Amino acid sequence: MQFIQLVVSGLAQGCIYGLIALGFVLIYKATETVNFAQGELMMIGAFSGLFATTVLGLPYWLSLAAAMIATALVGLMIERLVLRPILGHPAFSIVMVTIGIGYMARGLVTMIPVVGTDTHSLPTPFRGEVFRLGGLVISAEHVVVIAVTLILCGALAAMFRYTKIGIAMQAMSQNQLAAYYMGIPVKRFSGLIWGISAAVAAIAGILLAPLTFIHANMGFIGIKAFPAAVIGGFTSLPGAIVGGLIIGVVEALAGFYLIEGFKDVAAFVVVLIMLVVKPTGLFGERLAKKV
Amino acid sequence: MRFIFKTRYEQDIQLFQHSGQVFWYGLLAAVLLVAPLVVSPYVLTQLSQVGIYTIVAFGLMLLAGFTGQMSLGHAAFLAVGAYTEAVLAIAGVPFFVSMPISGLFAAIVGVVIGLPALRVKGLYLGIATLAFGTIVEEVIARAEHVTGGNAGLMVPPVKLFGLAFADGPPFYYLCLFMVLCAGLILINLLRSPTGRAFVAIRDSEISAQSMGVNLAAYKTLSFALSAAFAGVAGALYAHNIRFLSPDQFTVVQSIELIMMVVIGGLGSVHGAVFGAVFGAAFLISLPQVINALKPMLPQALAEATGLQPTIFGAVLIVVILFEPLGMYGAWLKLKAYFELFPFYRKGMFRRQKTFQKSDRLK
Amino acid sequence: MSDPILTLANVEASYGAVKAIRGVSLKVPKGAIVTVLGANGAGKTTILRTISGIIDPQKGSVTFKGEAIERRDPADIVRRGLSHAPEGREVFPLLSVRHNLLMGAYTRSNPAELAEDLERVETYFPILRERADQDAGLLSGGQQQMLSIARALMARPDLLLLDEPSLGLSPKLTQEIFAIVKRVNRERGVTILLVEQNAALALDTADYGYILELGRIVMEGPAAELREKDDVKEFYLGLKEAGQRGERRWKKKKMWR
Amino acid sequence: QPQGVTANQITLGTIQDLSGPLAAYGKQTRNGLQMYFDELNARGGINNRQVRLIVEDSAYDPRKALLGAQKLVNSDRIFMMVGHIGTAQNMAAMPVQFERNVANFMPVTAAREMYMPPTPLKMAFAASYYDQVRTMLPDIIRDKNAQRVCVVYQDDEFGLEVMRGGEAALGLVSKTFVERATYKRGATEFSSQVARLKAANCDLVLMGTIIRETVGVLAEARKVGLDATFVGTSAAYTHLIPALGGPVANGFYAMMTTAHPYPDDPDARIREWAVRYKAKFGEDPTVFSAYGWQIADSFTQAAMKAGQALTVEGFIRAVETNPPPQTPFETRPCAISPQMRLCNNDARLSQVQNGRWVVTRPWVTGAMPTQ
Amino acid sequence: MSAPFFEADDISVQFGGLKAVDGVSFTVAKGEVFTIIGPNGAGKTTVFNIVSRIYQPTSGRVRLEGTDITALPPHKVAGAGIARTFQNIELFEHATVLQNLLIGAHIHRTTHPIAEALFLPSVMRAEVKLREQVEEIIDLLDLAVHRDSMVAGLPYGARKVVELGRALATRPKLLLLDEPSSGLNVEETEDMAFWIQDITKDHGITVIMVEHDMSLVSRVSDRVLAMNQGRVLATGTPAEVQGHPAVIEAYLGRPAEAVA
Ligand SMILES: Nc1ncnc2c1ncn2[C@@H]1O[C@H](COP(=O)(O)OP(=O)(O)OP(=O)(O)O)[C@@H](O)[C@H]1O
Ligand SMILES: Nc1ncnc2c1ncn2[C@@H]1O[C@H](COP(=O)(O)OP(=O)(O)OP(=O)(O)O)[C@@H](O)[C@H]1O
Ligand SMILES: [Mg+2]
Ligand SMILES: [Mg+2]
Repeated sequence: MQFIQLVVSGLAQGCIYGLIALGFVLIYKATETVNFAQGELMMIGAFSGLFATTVLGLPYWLSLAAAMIATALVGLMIERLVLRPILGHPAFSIVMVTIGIGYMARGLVTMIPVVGTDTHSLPTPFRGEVFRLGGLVISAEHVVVIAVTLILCGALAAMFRYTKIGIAMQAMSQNQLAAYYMGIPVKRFSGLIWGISAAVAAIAGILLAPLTFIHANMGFIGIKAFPAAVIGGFTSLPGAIVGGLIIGVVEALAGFYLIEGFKDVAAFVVVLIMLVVKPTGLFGERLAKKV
Repeated sequence: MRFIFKTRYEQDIQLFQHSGQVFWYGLLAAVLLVAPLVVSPYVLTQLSQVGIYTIVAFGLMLLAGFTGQMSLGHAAFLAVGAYTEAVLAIAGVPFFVSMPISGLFAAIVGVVIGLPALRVKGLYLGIATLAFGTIVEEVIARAEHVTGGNAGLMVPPVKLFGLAFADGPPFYYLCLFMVLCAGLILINLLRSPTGRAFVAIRDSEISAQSMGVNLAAYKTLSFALSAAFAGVAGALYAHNIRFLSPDQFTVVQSIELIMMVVIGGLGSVHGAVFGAVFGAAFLISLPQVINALKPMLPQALAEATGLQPTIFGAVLIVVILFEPLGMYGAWLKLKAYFELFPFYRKGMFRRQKTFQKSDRLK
Repeated sequence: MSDPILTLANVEASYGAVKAIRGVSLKVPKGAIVTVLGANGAGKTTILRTISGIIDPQKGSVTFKGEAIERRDPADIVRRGLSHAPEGREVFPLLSVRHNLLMGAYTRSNPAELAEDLERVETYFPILRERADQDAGLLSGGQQQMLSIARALMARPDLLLLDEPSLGLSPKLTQEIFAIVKRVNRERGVTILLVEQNAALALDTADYGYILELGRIVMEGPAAELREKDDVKEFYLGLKEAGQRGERRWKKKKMWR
Repeated sequence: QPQGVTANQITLGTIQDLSGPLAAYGKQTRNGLQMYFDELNARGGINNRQVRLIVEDSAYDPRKALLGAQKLVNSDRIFMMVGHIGTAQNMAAMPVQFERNVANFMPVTAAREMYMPPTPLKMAFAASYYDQVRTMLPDIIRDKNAQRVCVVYQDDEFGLEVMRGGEAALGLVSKTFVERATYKRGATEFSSQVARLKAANCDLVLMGTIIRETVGVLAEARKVGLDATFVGTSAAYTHLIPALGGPVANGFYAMMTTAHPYPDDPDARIREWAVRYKAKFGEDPTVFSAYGWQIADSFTQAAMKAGQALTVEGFIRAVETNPPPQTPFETRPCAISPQMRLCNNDARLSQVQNGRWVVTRPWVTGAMPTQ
Repeated sequence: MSAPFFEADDISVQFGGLKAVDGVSFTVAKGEVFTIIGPNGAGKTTVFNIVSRIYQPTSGRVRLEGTDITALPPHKVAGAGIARTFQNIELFEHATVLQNLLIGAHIHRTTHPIAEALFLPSVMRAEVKLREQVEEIIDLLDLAVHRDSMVAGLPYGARKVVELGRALATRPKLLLLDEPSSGLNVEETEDMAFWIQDITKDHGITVIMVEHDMSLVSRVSDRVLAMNQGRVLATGTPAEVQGHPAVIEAYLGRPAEAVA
């Protein structure tokens, strides 16, 4: 029983990692950039949601929508202002720019008087509710996270697999030059994917708010979502979720059964083992260059 | 641009290609040598810190820039060097013994961390090193008996031949000397077969292999060397900061170390040297510059929390946006401008369209 | 000649400080096949890249269907009806062959036409149907070349730029490619700008030719006329007396060292 | 004259976290300090000297704290460091300060190292976490008749101090911890820790936690139905606990020294002070604002007493002769002596009741720690 | 009798269900130019990849001068005396031509990394010697104009030549050339023909080449092997193979002259 409860808690937490990892995978799949500002986008999303509920007084689900739109706009703006000009440059430079964006986002949020440095909670309709099933408990927050994660993942994966836009985005990440030759609007798609990924980040931020609260540094949880994405292969959306679940469960079990401190590095140990056993992750593509 | 007639092969191989380089290196050396006479002790400590970071940057240039292996865990090597040095110094081991041991120990850890590099590339390697870095940080925090754990560890001043090299000029010159040695080693390696093998691995693993380059051996060597640089820097770091705690060596720190290399910019062999110096100077001086500018800002802004990361991020973005080749790239343009004056053409450095190509297949 | 679909006037382009083409002017009449011949590094590829907006010209103008297209977004140019099978194939290595072909038709949306074109190119190159689900990066060199050409055809362009289409293809396929080029030109009225090392085949196929040396156009004329010129015969068709070549083999010793 | 003191100015330094995890506290402490000195300067300063406060940002990183300290001490040449936040940060900075005879006046951290081993340049203002717990926990255990005492703590120096204090306290009542669980700073998820506590059937849980972690643990405990008494230290005594935790926080105890200055405090002086604070900074004060204010006040009283010829030694002598605090906050008398560099070792206990902190056990005088 | 200089003995490789190379055997004598032709996707490059150990054959052995090299790790192949070029050009893009060639000479390095770090005089001497050897290749292939250019900026044809140079810099016994003339015009193809002949005649290097230009094939090859769908179609002199009906059917299309 104890064990199953731990696994359930781990799965719930894992979904959160997976949800954030989705954002990483989205941007990577379309632009082959690792977005180090993903966590900060999430934070911006959470603050937008906070603004929508407390200042504008919108109901929860409306504020979620408002936050998604606002954060998507932020994503679009970031792309337009700082990523577009270096589109096509080596991935490394772009990664560095996203790190810069992360710094700025954190700094700017803390600069907002009163609000920025504080920790806030977001009122939710399901706060504190728990579901009991036999001896197992799972909180409503987690149930919502799990549901939303699965739906989002399914929808986005379908987009990449079946829609022309989705395939074109993969194409442009593999060979940008050829994408231009095909008439794929690389620049517009770069903006689009940043918008989508920012909206996903907003969802993550708002769903996370009851669990971790809203504050300027909440984005650091992204560091844990990284391994989740890698375990899944970094190019697979379902992989990101599976990776997140694995890390969540391992953490929960390690925290209970293993020596102190192991819980904190469990994610990283798992990812290392994964990379040694299967270097491209669980669902990563085979990467052999043919000469 | 300068045109050099070469009459002997040695000319191509020698340390300096032309008198211009000798001049700039000479100028840099002269400025650094007289620095203690003119600057305040505080600035001198900062200069030492720049020197220390320069050594780390050398190692990172070698690894990331020339071998093409990403490391997001370099703070771990710095930590290993620093803690080794601290523990040995506390035990009374003289510096000229403890410092090489610190470097060596970091190199050994580097080999271990380099092992996944044999199987994974690019992004995956980045994550693998990040994971290792986090684990090393945790190990240091846990090994309380040796490292003092999270409570931290005080480090005594450097002892060299019975003399105490506390802060101030002696320690500064020690750092300077180490930078010089490290720089020479870097340049020497890069202009010999080892350096070329690194470049080969970076550009095409398949053909490097077909040319007889043992990928495993050279990748491991590159990690070991880079870690050794960081380890030696860590030894100096321990004495400069004099208080070590695990949270000085986090992922964030690793990323800031990488930042140095990007900001500094990679170029030729000498580009790596200057890039490292620029990058390290940038990383250390930016907070100082921001502080210096504070009085000029409106009060509300100057006192705002989060001002520093905001500016830091903004500067980072601006540098990459306007000078993707880093500060060394900017320097080259400036130099070309003056050398060609008045024949400088406007479009000469106009940026071309560039297209990203997947490095998933390499 | 009918009115040109593409006009380059005095175009100059460079890579950093290296000037690759200098003052190139050329016209491609609607419905024609025009070829550009030139030695290695003459700048043929650069001309094609400039046309499709991959590099921006420093001077001069590029007019396509009466509109200036220089310094535009390459994707935008493609949407105006231009398609480019580039040097180096540039397939999407991790997409399936079928998806590669569909990407070729990215700018189009009529599903019936698309299916028809897919059918057509897969008939041209049956291997592409056979390997429809394989990652394009795992095809052999020549197969990738076929894919690259087929993909360009999938766009149903008004103007098709072909950069060395026969590169790496078997002799049999080389002939077939040129037959296909002629066919799409004749049957579908696609205008073609062709760059090719195999000058004999290129001149056989083309209506009009330009000869490029060191980034400059040095000769132009109807293909049939060019074929008869002595210089062209010697340097591009390889038809010359045996003795003439001998001296090029004299080994130059360098003063270096 | 010592560094940082001129005919008409005294330069002080402080290092706060202005952009890191504790940015909220850092800012509030700075505000408290700044407000006091601004008002003081308007009144004419200390013996006709204006006070200038230079603030450095450590982002809660000891390395940055060290660099900040080097700058303040060597470059800005401050007279004294006041209200520096963070244990590791202070540990990193103190050697640099002491080398230049710059005292560390009342850092905002309750670690024993802030006054031990005693040196003249260390002056601390309130009971350490260790002593808070050691002094108060046995009483609480007796009150609640707790049998199975557990601890959950942040695995850094702060958390360890709480845990050690708990061990000492349990020793006094002949008990040991039934279960210990730790987490890493910044953790957001506590299911496995709480699962451990639950599996051990704890009925009292000592919490070496700060804000979010406190609420996180409380929420998880409630979720899985762990019904125990939860007791934190002054690190968890902040209005944010009820604000973030909502109903989950009700019933949570925390040890504390200075009380949270509610804008509707029964004490008119505190209400008035809170109004001034809000007018200046646009937000309600917190207990950290009060810390800042108190520290500035203690400094000022001592410096006034030290007289016109202000020196470090003169200042220390003045501190040791107990200048009375002038704050509206209910503050305990300060008795720093050459052997004991801590004002007092007293603490109280508060509980969250209906979303508000209420003092439930008045001052307990802690035994002064032995060296 | 002694073992043949080079021998591929019944090699096969399979990718999923596809038999890319299916029981191919052939031998090459020392000093020979041996050409493999075949339609696209016949498995020619795959044969090279097996020889240079990029692919692991599912069955069969490869021997050089009687020694089995089938189990050699890939980086030891160059040391065994086999160098190759790549069909799609795999140069070190961000290095100069000179550096590319020097990397080619990597297996002939004589210095230790520690000596190199200190740049002892011995390192300088070794470097100068390496340079002398590489300069000879630069002379032979007429690469002097490109010596200090970055490979990334070279035209296609020049890269082909650099790749040849880099392979030569390993001082191989056996050289594998994958479509050396693709992308070259007639004149440059002619140069290539001369170089191949020089390489075999003057330097005694054995060449195995994959090529589609039948005029070049006829000119330089001693023997030709035709493949189709992973299997051997025919072997013999260039004329024999070009006259083989199956080869004409699968590969040449019409009589060879029409294409050349
Ligand atoms: N990326 C580049 N950077 C610098 N110079 C370049 C670059 N690409 C081409 N060049 C230079 O531009 C000139 C023209 O090159 P281009 O590729 O257009 O030649 P080409 O006629 O297509 O040759 P080939 O027949 O070999 O394909 C050459 O001198 C080449 O060195
Ligand atoms: N790594 C691989 N995975 C799957 N299939 C492969 C792989 N490598 C080669 N193939 C397949 O094997 C067959 C032979 O390929 P190979 O490259 O040897 O052809 P080739 O004879 O060199 O053709 P070309 O003349 O076009 O270069 C092709 O059908 C190719 O798709
Ligand atoms: Mg070309
Ligand atoms: Mg091939």
